[in-house]
Parts: sequence; C-alpha cells; structure tokens
Amino acid sequence: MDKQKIKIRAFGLIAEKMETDDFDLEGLHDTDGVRMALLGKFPSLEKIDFAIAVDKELIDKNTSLKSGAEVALLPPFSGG
Amino acid sequence: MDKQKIKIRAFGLIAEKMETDDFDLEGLHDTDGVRMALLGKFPSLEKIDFAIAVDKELIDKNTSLKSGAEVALLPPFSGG
Amino acid sequence: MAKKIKNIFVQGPISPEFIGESIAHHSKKTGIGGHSIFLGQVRADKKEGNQEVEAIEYSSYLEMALEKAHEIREQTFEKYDLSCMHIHHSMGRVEKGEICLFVFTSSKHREPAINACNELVERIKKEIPIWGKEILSNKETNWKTNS
Amino acid sequence: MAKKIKNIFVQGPISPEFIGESIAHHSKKTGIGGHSIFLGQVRADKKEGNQEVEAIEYSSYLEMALEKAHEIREQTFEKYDLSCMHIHHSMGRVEKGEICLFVFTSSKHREPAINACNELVERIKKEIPIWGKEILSNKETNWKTNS
Repeated sequence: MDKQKIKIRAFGLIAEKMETDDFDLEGLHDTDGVRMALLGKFPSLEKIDFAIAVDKELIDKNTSLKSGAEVALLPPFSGG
Repeated sequence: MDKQKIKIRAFGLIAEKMETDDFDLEGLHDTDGVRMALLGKFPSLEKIDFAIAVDKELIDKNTSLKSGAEVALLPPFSGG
Repeated sequence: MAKKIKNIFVQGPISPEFIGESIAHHSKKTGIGGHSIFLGQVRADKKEGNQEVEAIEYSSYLEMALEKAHEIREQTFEKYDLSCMHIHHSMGRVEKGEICLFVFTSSKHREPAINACNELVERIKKEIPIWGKEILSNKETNWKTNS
Repeated sequence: MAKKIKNIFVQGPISPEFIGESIAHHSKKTGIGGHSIFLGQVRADKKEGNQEVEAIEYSSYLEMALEKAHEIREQTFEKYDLSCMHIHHSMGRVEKGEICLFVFTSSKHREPAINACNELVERIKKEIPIWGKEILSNKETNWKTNS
C-alpha cells in the first residue's frame, strides 16, 4: 500500500468551502493528482480560482511531491 | 520730480548681501530699471542668480511698474 | 549566514501613535533626507443589498508570507539606495477607518524612498499570501479582491 | 467666492506626534482607502573643512508662498481624485534629524494619493519661495540649494 503522506493547507475562500484548513492526503505523487483528489472530495472547488504552493513556493505546472510535502491552496491574495 | 515709489523686498542670500530686506526706490518704471539701480547700489549682486516677482508673480521679461508695486528679489528656492 | 526573518504582522489595527513613534525613531539617523510612507485604511465600501463593509478580518499563510516578505525586503534593499525599510500588516479584525498596512522607507535623497515605497505596496498586495474577509453590516461576509 | 488660503507654515520642526495625530484624524473618513505621506528630514551633510550641517533655518516670502501653495493645492485637487490634502513646512530653525516638510494625501484607491503626493513634493520644492540656510558646526552658514 502507498503510504506517501501529503499535508494539505487551505486558506481564505477555499478553507471556507472545504470547512477545514489542514489535513493529510495519502498515495499522491504530484500536484495534478492532489488537484484531482480534492475536486473529487470537494466538488464546489471547481468554480474557484486558486494557485498551488509546494513547500511555500508557488508552482505553475504539475510538480512531483515527496512524502511530507506541504501543498497549499491559495485563492487570489487580497492583502493591504 | 518723479515720485513713483517701488517697494523692494529681498530674501535669502540677496537680503544677506544687501544687509537689508525691505526698502523703497523712487523714480523707476520697470523691472529692468530696478535691476540696474540695484546693481549700482549693490555691486555684489552681479554674481548672484535671482528671479524677480512683481506683486507676488514671477516675471520673465522686463515689466512695467505702477507706483506702490512690490518687487521681490528671489534667489533659487530651497524649501523641503 | 541568512538574515533573520522579520515579522511583518501586527494583531489588529496599526495605531497612528505607533506610526508617530516609528517616525520619531529615525531622528538619530541624520543621514536621512526623506521618508515615504504608505498607509492602507479599511474602507466602508457599499455592497449589494445596501450593506456596508464594517471591518476586514485578515488571515495569512504565515510561514510563506514571512518568507516572501523577506525576499521582497532583500530585493528592494538591493535595488534602491535606502537607509531604512519597515513593513507592517494587520492580522485579525480591523474596523473601517482603521489602518491595516504601513509601509515606511527612508533614504538620503527622496527618490529612492518614494520609488521603493510604491513598489513595495504593489508587491505586498500581489505577492504576499494574505486574505481579507469583509464583514458586512448584516454580519454576512465577502472575500475581498484586489484590483 | 475665493476659498480661504490655508497657512502651510509651522514654527520650528514638525513633531512625529503631530503627524500621528494628523493620521488619527482621518479615521472618521471611511471612504479613504490609502494615504501617502512624504516627510523631509534635515540631513547632517558633510561640508568643506570637516564641517557638518547642524540645523537649517528656513525663511520665506510669506504672502507669495501662501498664494502659491494655495494655487498648487487647487490644481492638485483638480487633477487627482483626492479625499484630503495637507501640506506643512517649517519656518525658523530645524535641527538635524528633525522634520521640516510633511505632505499628506488621501484617496479612495491608492494611485491618486501616491501620484499627488509625489507631484506636490516636487512642486513645493521648485515653486514655493522658501529658503533654507544651513547652520554648520563652526556656526558658519551656507545657503542650501535644491537639486
């Protein structure tokens, strides 16, 4: 069995829609896989614009994940 | 006798050189005349860059003066 | 060798007294000729249904935000000839009329301070993971968007 | 019909507390989203003969300065969509490290406040008849020039 664990962190509108902001996913090896798993679990995310950061770095294409990686779901920033 | 009176006001370096900042001149009818009279009285002004304002408006060419006009001698501004 | 990462976050609003004190701290730095300051203030925007923004509640991806702020800080010091740079952003609730962002730059001549301050404000809004949730007069909420 | 001409001059330095209070006064204006502030501070420049600037003594052609400041003020309100604009400049002696110029603009969105503040600083330095006499450590004086 695939025990690779990925830590998911959600913020802003995404956390609100998921009703959680911090959980683990198992058996995923890249960010496209994470995105698919999340859309399966939380269909309402489909309509929401968000970026992904892996270990605090924004990514702009599918990125492979090591066990323990932190994948953050980031709606558009609105500081200031 | 020509009694037209012009009020002269001097500022900054000009006032320092003249050792006065407020006096009247008589018998002058334009700013070129004022400039000549002042250079005669205060030869050290020759080397100093200054602008002239008539009744608080900067002028850039010879300007005729009514009696009672205020002619200000303004070295380069250095506020701030 | 890495420089210490500064905390940019303040709980709640940034007080005008804090800003005054922050300015006062620079009077010993007699090489400074100009300071540029930008302040963001929570606006009571009108929303649909005659609602108004009462407050904004800020949250952040803290670890990433501090790393990004550090990177922006280092790059701005590299690019502009600055004597000082200070960035403060609110977390948590800030009422309308209160200050949520304070960017403060200082330099010998005015241009670097002014240009750096403007660039910092743009970069903070675009690049730092902070989210504002508007609290409306009817207690409903709305996620703020930056233009 | 003419608007009242405001006094922009303050005797001596502009205190950081005054700046803090001035910021605090805007918390009731909940249509404001951004403030831009520029502060000029007296710099202890090195001069010939190992002398240093200790203070600057400001003088002005007061009547013309206030008229010009009023004109700049009206033109800036015309050009930019501002909620507020405040200009304060010192007269008399200001020590090194103290503040001699305080320009403060506010607007709904940040751009007008920032652009107006920058333009005001440039115009104040170029167009308002104010002169600064630098007092050096050996008590000699030197008329400041703006670059």
